[in-house]
Amino acid sequence: MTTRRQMIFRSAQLGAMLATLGFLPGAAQAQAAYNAAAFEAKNMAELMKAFGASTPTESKDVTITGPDIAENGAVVPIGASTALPGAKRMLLLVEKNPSVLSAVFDVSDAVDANFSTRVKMGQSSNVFAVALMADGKVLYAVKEIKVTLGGCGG
Amino acid sequence: MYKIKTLLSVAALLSMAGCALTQPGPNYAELVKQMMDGSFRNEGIANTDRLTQDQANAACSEAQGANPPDAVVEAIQQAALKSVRMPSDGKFTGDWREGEKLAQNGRGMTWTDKTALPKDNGGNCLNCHQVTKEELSYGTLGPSLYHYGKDRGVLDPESPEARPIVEYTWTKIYNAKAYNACSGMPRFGHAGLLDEKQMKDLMALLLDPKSPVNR
Amino acid sequence: MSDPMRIRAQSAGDKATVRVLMSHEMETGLRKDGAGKVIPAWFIQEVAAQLNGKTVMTAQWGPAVSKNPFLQFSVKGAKAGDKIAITWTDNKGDKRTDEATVS
Amino acid sequence: MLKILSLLAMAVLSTAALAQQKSAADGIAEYRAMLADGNPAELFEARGEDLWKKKRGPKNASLEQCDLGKGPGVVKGAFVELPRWFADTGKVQDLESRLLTCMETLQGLDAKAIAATPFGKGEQVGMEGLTAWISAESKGMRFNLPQHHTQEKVTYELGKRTFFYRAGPYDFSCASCHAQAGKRIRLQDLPELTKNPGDGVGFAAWPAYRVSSGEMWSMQRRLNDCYRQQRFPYPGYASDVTVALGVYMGVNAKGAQSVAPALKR
Repeated sequence: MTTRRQMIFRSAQLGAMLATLGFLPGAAQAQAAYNAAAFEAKNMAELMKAFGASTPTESKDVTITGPDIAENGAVVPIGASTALPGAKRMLLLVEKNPSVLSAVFDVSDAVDANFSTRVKMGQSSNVFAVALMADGKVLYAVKEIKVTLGGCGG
Repeated sequence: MYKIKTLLSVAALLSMAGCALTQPGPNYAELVKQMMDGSFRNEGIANTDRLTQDQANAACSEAQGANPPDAVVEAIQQAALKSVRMPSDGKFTGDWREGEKLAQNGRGMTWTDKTALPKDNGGNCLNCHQVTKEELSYGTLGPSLYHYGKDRGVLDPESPEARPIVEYTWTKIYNAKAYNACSGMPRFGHAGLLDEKQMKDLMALLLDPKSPVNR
Repeated sequence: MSDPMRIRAQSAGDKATVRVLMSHEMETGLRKDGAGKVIPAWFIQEVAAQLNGKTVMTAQWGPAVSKNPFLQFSVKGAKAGDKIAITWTDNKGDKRTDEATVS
Repeated sequence: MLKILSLLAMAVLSTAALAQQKSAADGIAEYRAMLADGNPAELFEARGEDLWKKKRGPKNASLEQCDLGKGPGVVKGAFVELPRWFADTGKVQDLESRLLTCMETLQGLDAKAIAATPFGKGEQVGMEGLTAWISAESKGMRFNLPQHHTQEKVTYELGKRTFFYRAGPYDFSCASCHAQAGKRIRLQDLPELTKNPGDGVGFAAWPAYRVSSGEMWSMQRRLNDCYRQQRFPYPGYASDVTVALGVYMGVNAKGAQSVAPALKR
C-alpha cells in the first residue's frame, strides 16, 4: 500500500529526475537528436536532491506492464502505454539502474502510445512508465519488479 | 576413439562367442573408463585425475541410484567416519554471519575458478537446501535446514547437552558419507573444500540460536 | 556486418502489431572482460519505423535495453500488404534497415 | 483484490513461507510467459539457414548435401532422431559431431580445429546458428531415436553409466541433479533425465537462447557447462562422452515434443 506521503515524495523525486534528464516541458529539444545527457544521468541521490520544476502525477490512465518477478535481470519485459489523447512521448525508467532512463518513444498520429521492450535491471527496483503530454502534463505509473539475478554483472 | 573402437569390436566378438561360452556382454566398466579418458582434458584447476573414483564413488556409480550391497555400504560409512577430524581446539561453532555468506556462495572448484583453495570456495548450501525463511532462492535436492538447531532443541551449541547433535552435524559436513554411503552431499572436510574455520561458521549458521536459521 | 532483424507485422482490425527482434550486443560500457579491462559501450541509440516509406515512430534507447533487443508497437491504419521498415543506428554509427510486409 | 487473495492464501496455508514460495513460482511462470513471444533464437535460426546454404571452405560447397540421418539434404525431422549411427563414419554421432563430419567432407573445413574452438568464437558462432536452425526445422515433432544398430544400443548403455558416474571434488554425477522428479537447484527446476521428463523439457529444450548471457547454447554447450558445474575436467566438443549422454537422454525422451530452440534463463 502506498501512503500519500510516499506518493508526494515519489512525485518530487521523479520530477527531479525528469528535470535533470531534460524531458520536462520547458526543456524542449530537437526531436531527432540523441539526448546523451539524459541517458548518462547516473546518480539517483543527486537527482533526488534537486527538487525540480513541475511535479509529475501518478495516473491511472498510464500503464506500466512487466512481471512481478524477473528470473533474470538481463532481460526484463516491460511496456508503457496510455489511452489518453495527446501523449507526445513515452518513457521507460528503471529507478535503481546506473542510468535511470532506458528508452524514449516518440508518439505520432500513426502509432498507439503503447510500446514494449526488454531491459536490463541490476537489482530489484521500481520501474516507471512516463507519458509526456502535449498540454505539458507529466503522468506516470510505477511498478516494483523483483529481480532474482541481476543483469548488469561482469 | 581408436581404442574405444577396438574395445567395442573385441566386446562384440566376445558377446557373439558368448552364446556358447556364456560370457557376459561388453565390458562396460572398461569401456566407460576408456571413453572418459579419451573425452576429457585438463582445463584450469580441473585436471583429468578428477575422473579417478575412490571406493565410495565407484560403488555408488555402479549402483545407479540404488544402494550398493550392505557390506559395501557398511565399509564406505566406516571409512568415512574414520576420516573425520574434530575441530583442533574443541570448539565447534564460529560466526553465523560468515556462515550465511558461505551458504549463499555457490562458487568453487570449477575449471573457471582460479584456485582450489578453501578461501575461494563457497559452501553451495542454498543450491540444495532451504536455509532461512527470507531467502526464497533455494534448491530442494537436500532437506530444508530451516530451524535445524531449534528443532533439535539446541540452546547452546557449545554445551555438553548439545554435544551429540553438534558432533553429528560436524561429521555430516566433514564427510556426509559417514551416515549415508551414497549421500549426494560433497565431503567438505574430507575433500579439503572448506577449512576448519569455514566449517565452524556453517555450524554456527545451523546451530546458533541467534542465526536466521533458528529464528 | 550485422545480422538481419526479424520483423513480424500482423494486422488486426484497423491497425497492425509490429514485433521486432534485432541482433545487437547492447554492451553497457560498465562490464569488464576476463582481464579486467572495461568492455566499451556499444548499443543501439536510435530506432525508426516507417510505414510505406513514411516515418511513423522514432525512439531513443540507452544501453539498458537488453542484448538482442525486442520491440513491440502498433501502427494505425496499416493493412495487409503494407510495408513496414525498421532502421536502427548504434553509438558507433552503424546502421541497419530491414523491411517486412504486413500480413 | 489480488492482495486480498494472497493474504487469504497466507492465512489458509500453514506457513507464510510456503505462500511466499508459491507466489515466487507463479511470478516466474508469468515472467517466462511474457518472454515466450519473441525468442531471440529466431535471429540465430536465420543465420544458420544462410550458413547451411552458403558455399564456403576449400571445396567451396554448401552443406545442402549433408546427411543428418534421413538422407542427403533432409533437415526436417532429422533433429528428433539424433544422435544415431552413421554407416559412412561407422560411429554414433550427435547433431554437432555430424555437422563436423559434413563440414570436413563436403566443405573441406578442419573439423578438429572447429572442435577445439571455444564456444561463441569463430566457427563455433556458425555452429550456434546451424544447430538453432536445424532444431527449429523439427519443432513440434516428437523424439524418436533409433536403437537398431548394436552400436546405438551399446552407446545407450555407455551413456547410462556415464550419467551415473560420480567423481571429482564434489562427488557429483549427472544423476546428482537429474535423477529425481520435481527438484530444484536454487530456483531452477531440474528435469528428470532418466526417463521422459515431458514435452519441451530437458533434452527436448536444447538448443536454447539463454537470457542470462544473451547466447545461443547448443546441447554440446549445455553439457559442457553441466560438467563444469559438476566440477569435472573439460569434455571435448563432440567427444564420445557427450554423444553417449545424448543417446541416453534422447532415447529416454522418446515421445517428448521438441520445443527447440527454446528460451532459457
